[in-house]
Amino acid sequence: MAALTVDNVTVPLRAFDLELTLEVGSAVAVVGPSGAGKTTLLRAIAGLVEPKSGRIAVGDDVWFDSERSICLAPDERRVGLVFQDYALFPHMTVRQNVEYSRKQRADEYLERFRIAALADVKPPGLSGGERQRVALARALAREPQVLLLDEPISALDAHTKATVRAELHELLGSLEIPALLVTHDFEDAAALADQVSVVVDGKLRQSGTVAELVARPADAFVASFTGANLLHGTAVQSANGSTRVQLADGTVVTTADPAGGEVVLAVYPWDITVGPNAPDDSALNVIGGPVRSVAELGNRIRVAIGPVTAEITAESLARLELRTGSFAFASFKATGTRVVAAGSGA
Amino acid sequence: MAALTVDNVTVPLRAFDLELTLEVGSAVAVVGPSGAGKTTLLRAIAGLVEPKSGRIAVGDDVWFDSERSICLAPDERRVGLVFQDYALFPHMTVRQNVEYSRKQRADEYLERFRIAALADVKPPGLSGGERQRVALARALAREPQVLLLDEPISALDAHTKATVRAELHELLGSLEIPALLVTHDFEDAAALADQVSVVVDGKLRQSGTVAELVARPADAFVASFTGANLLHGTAVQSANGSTRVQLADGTVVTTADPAGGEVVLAVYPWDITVGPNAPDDSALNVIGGPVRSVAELGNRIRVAIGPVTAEITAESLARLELRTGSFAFASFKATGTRVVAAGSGA
Amino acid sequence: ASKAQITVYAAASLTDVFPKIDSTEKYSFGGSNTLAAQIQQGAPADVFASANLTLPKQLNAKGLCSTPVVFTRNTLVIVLPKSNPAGIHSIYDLTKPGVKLDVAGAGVPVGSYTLQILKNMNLSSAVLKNVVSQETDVREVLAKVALGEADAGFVYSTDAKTVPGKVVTLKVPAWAQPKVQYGICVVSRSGEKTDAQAFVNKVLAKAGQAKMLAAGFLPRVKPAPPKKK
Amino acid sequence: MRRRALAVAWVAVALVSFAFLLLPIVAIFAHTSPGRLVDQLSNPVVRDAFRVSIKTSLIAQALILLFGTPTAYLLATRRFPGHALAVTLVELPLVLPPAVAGVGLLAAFGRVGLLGSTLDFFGVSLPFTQSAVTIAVAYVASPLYVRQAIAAFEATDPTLAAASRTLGAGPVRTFFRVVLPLARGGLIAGLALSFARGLGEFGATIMFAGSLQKVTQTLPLAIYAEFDQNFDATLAMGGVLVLVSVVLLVTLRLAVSWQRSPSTTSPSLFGLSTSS
Amino acid sequence: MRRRALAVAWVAVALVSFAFLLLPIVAIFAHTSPGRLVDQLSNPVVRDAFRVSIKTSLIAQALILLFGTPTAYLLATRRFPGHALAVTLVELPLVLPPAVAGVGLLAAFGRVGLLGSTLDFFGVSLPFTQSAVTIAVAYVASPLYVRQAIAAFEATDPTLAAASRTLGAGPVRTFFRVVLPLARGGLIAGLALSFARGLGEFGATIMFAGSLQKVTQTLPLAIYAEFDQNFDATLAMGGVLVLVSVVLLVTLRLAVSWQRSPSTTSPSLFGLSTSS
Ligand SMILES: Nc1ncnc2c1ncn2[C@@H]1O[C@H](COP(=O)(O)OP(=O)(O)OP(=O)(O)O)[C@@H](O)[C@H]1O
Ligand SMILES: Nc1ncnc2c1ncn2[C@@H]1O[C@H](COP(=O)(O)OP(=O)(O)OP(=O)(O)O)[C@@H](O)[C@H]1O
Ligand SMILES: [Mg+2]
Ligand SMILES: [Mg+2]
Repeated sequence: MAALTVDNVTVPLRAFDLELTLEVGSAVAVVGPSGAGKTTLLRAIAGLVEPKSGRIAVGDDVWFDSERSICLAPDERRVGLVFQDYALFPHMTVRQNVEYSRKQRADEYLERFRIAALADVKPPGLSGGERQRVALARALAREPQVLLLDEPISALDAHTKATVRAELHELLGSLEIPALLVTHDFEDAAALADQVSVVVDGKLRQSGTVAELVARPADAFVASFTGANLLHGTAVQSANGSTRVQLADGTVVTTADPAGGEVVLAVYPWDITVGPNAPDDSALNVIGGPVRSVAELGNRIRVAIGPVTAEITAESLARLELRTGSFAFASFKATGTRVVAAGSGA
Repeated sequence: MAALTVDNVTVPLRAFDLELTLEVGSAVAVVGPSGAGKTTLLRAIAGLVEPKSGRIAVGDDVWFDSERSICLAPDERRVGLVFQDYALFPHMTVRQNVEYSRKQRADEYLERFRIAALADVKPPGLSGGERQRVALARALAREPQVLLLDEPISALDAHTKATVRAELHELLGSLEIPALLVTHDFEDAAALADQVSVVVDGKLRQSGTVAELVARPADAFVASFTGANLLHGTAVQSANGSTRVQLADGTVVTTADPAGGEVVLAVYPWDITVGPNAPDDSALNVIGGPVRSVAELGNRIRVAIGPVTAEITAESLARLELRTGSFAFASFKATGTRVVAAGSGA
Repeated sequence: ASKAQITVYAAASLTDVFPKIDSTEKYSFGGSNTLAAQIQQGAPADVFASANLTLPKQLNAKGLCSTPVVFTRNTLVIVLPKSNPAGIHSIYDLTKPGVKLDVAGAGVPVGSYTLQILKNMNLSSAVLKNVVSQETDVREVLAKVALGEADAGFVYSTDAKTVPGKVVTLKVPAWAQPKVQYGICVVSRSGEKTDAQAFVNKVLAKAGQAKMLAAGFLPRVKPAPPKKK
Repeated sequence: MRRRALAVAWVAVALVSFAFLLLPIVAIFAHTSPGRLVDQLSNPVVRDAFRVSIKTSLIAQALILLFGTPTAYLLATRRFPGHALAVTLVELPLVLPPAVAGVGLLAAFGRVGLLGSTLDFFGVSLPFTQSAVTIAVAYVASPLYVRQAIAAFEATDPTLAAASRTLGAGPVRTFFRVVLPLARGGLIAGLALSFARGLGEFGATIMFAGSLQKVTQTLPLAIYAEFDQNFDATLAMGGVLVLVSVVLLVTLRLAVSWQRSPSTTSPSLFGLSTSS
Repeated sequence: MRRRALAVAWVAVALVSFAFLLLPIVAIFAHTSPGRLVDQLSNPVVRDAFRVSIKTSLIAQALILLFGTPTAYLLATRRFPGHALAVTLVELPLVLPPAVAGVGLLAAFGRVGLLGSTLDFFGVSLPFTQSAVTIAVAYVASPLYVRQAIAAFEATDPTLAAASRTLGAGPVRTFFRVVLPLARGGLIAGLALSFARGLGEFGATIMFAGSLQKVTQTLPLAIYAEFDQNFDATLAMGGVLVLVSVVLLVTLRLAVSWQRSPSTTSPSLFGLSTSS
């Protein structure tokens, strides 16, 4: 399938410029905080916003090229854009929505997205999940060369999210065209795309597979975004090559990464173990203190101690009999910590 | 502290009636799908909606009693209500917002919620997290007898959620007054409240600790809400006392619970193990098939096989070398399944 | 003979009588001064019948209409609501404080005639202080009195006759009466000059004049020399 | 209880307002029996005036629709230097005293007006003709439509138009299939308003078009003229116009409410919010 | 390219509209040099008319503000049986031809009107008085304010009022500290509109109040009266009123834009949306 190329496209925005280069083969997720420029990127690709410069092409079809001053109108680009709020036509039935781009084969899509039964309903009467399916059907009925999804599931109920997420994942797998998916939820990105690009203030912070991002977050922002604890402190290179970082509250944490001065350490909750008393293992960082909070999520329990939050299993919680206030120790390997560039972390 | 009593309060709504009885000691979470009547409940307690009947009281102070035809105006009830979208006064500075209920001790609250620096900013210039803190400060500055929170974090960015959630949890822990927290996100409820009440269509479906809900979901809805897989099928009582359930796709699943006819089985992802080939253990239910999807969330991996989604660790993923399409077996104990009333499941 | 329908701009006081003379034409009745102004602004009038000679003469001087001829004369009366709320029995009662006197604006012929009467009787200051409104044409005055909103008003005797039973009239002493001459002329820009002239003739002809007299207008006499205002 | 008192006072004020607004209308009907009203409809003056009014109004509204809609859409969706000025200009006639508008129209299109000689050259003379009435009406009434239209177009979610574009629909198709249907309610409301305003036009018309029965004498002018002939006719015409106006207003209400979403819960000032 | 052509045509239509709206105003000023304009301001007729207009308008607007605001708030926030009717009633004068309104007012408050005898009993007689002018102005201008006010109040987020209540503020405090400030822009806009409308009032005034220099002759009436005396004075007064109107309109623009949030991105009909 023809890949989507976004070649240093720049769009001046209120607070900053959007400046991006992307190569979208299969399913790519763009994540970033609100206001990062994600939607703007999609609008630029679809032709709803004209970039100041750059080049946008699908395979050999050039949609935008500032140098050759090419700029196709939105309706001249075969693009399927699913809007943040789905943007269904409220005055048309589901069928009319799906048929809007072309009359043929509408039924096919109504079937495929299990909305044939709703064909004569108007959008206001649909649930979130149904709306989304209609939006997808409408977008794909146009037979686009690229599929663009703007926060496809963030508009949904928490408890329908899971289902829809799975459906969407299957769809993206089965599609023969590149798909660019925008979200500000890392979990969605992880669940739906092979490749994740983190965009902040219009610039690409890091790009890679979920595993890569978790393993080597480029900076504090990416780290916190992927769910790590952030420990701010000052690093001092120590004799044995390891680095000692003194945190605000005085605790000293060792890390394997070399560093100096003001630094941010990233530690993932699942790399932290919790115990009733300090393990005497020099290789471990130990933080003792009263349990600040205990939160159960299914069988995973998040326990907050001092500056860090650990993730443990229900079993160990039962064993440890932890509850808010009770004193405990959080310990994690020096190698489990990563020094990350300060960035504009949360 | 004086508990909040909501004694079969009924409010007629468009689609259905809200009918609830609640006893709020410390922090209670009310979860439910959109449109369940959660906000309406809070509005009724705050006096913004007049119930048709019932009784609302805090300790000995009766706020509403249809029989004694008592109904205090909202400003006559000492209640702190944090609205779904915070409802800060856009034309007032942060300080003016916090001082609105009473001039005294505003600084104290500005300090406590780390918004002293923003005292002279107007809400439009605030981030989501800051807005929420202002809303809390404003609500508590009134020194209420009850704190009501309407979806306090669902308005926030995914990546600020975690932080704010923690803060809020601490706050609720430190408060001396009953807090009623509304959300449609089970994880939030789990993270923030000791007690969770599931409300659907205005009625209480189930109430208890997170552990209890996960252990014994009253019906399919609660089960799916708490993250379980739902398997719809027809049950046949088998000789050895166990029940055999035939699913739509023909697979047969055994459960320990007795049942018959159309049933719904709930299985939690973390009770399902995944392997390259079927384990020959009669006690196990085994579902073989191609992997529909592999989603990484931090170190937990969600693998979808046939009708179920399993949650496994990164390690086992690596060991199994699973990827979408590759053939694998999901297995779970018969005792790990629960027959739940059909309810209006997702 | 195919005769085009012409447009006649005529003083409000002619509202009832002109249609009786010729019902086929289109009429625009109003304050003669307003009509004159409209003709100056290019109104598509064919004939201009004014409640005085001054205005047509002015138009004629500007070359906007033919030399006017007098086609009738009139007198003024005082009208009172039938209930006569202000208890007015002679023109002198108009000086009573609190009387609501309605007159036409000074620019309107009947308005200027009113002022002349008061001047002739040395009542100007005494009476004018009781004026409550200056209407845009004589019929407005008549209406406000007929409605009982005003206590009294100066109108043409012919107007008073059009609302019998609604108003009672007081005579204005003959010696105080101004010289009320109606002038008529053909508008220069008219596209139907012949038919316009035909209409004028019709008004001046016996039948026309008879109708005028029947309506209470006075017989026309030879054009008087232009009188100074 | 203090609060009751307040609420009562509040309502009282409102009632006074209503009474004041209602009284004149009641009075009109009090003076004319329905019978009289019907009779008057056969009065030639009334009939002619009605004809003139309807005819000129319809033409004027057609023009307003034709020129106003694109203009409104442009102003609603494009931002260009002088945008604010353009909007102000469009709204100017709304705040311009009709008499002044009439004078202006004379000064512009009158015989001695700016374009007078030009028009004369083409043998066209507008003042005091029926076209003059139409122009006056269009001039005075247009802002009411255009303003509403701008608002309606601004209210239509731009992403819907965007969606239409990405679905391959060109500007024209997008406008007629998406934008127009969505703005419809507002446009109708606006048209009803401007129609009503035009129907009541007086000052500009009498200045620019005069009052010639069968030609330029619209209902309001006839009312003014008949006012001194027979008060009954006046009241009757008043009655007719009131009825017409009410019909228009109801259309308007419906159009608007039809576009608006169902009433949201109201801010609760006196005690409790009534959830309708 | 077809699309260009379309866009051009579109803009052309808009330009024609603008030209039409602008011309009369240009014409007025083309005829009166600023010098003449100033001279005319010393013309007693003009000066008196101006005084009468301003005085009556101010009083009328004060009344409208006083009675209209609570009424509008009530209509915006409460739903009660006959609500739609009440709103229609409030808007009626907007679509009522001024002449009819004048007749109605006479029929209601005139000496022979419904309340005539009652008023007489109290020694009050309205017609031909300055109060009559004020009443006429208030009657025809009020809807413009009330409508805007209703819209403004409806636009204020009800949860903000609710929040104020839960924070212990009573109805009154809530209204003045929260609702009013939030609606302010809309209210000012509405007031500007109704002020302008009132300033231009003609039909109702001449019917109900008559026209007497220094007492009831407002600018529009003076314009009509002077029209045939000296056209210059008319134009001069026209000029003055145009200026006043423009000032009002700008106020209005500011007020509105001040209330509205910055312009959102526009639906892109011709190719691309320009992000201002
Ligand atoms: N038309 C516009 N002109 C100028 N700046 C704009 C425009 N639209 C949005 N912006 C700014 O561009 C930035 C990015 O907006 P955008 O909607 O792309 O962010 P986003 O990543 O989609 O945020 P969210 O996750 O909330 O959807 C924001 O700071 C916004 O203020
Ligand atoms: N004023 C009202 N009158 C009648 N019905 C209402 C009113 N407001 C809301 N409803 C209905 O009451 C139901 C519950 O509304 P509510 O806002 O309490 O739900 P919710 O649980 O808060 O939903 P969400 O999670 O989306 O906030 C909805 O079906 C809604 O349509
Ligand atoms: Mg976005
Ligand atoms: Mg809610």
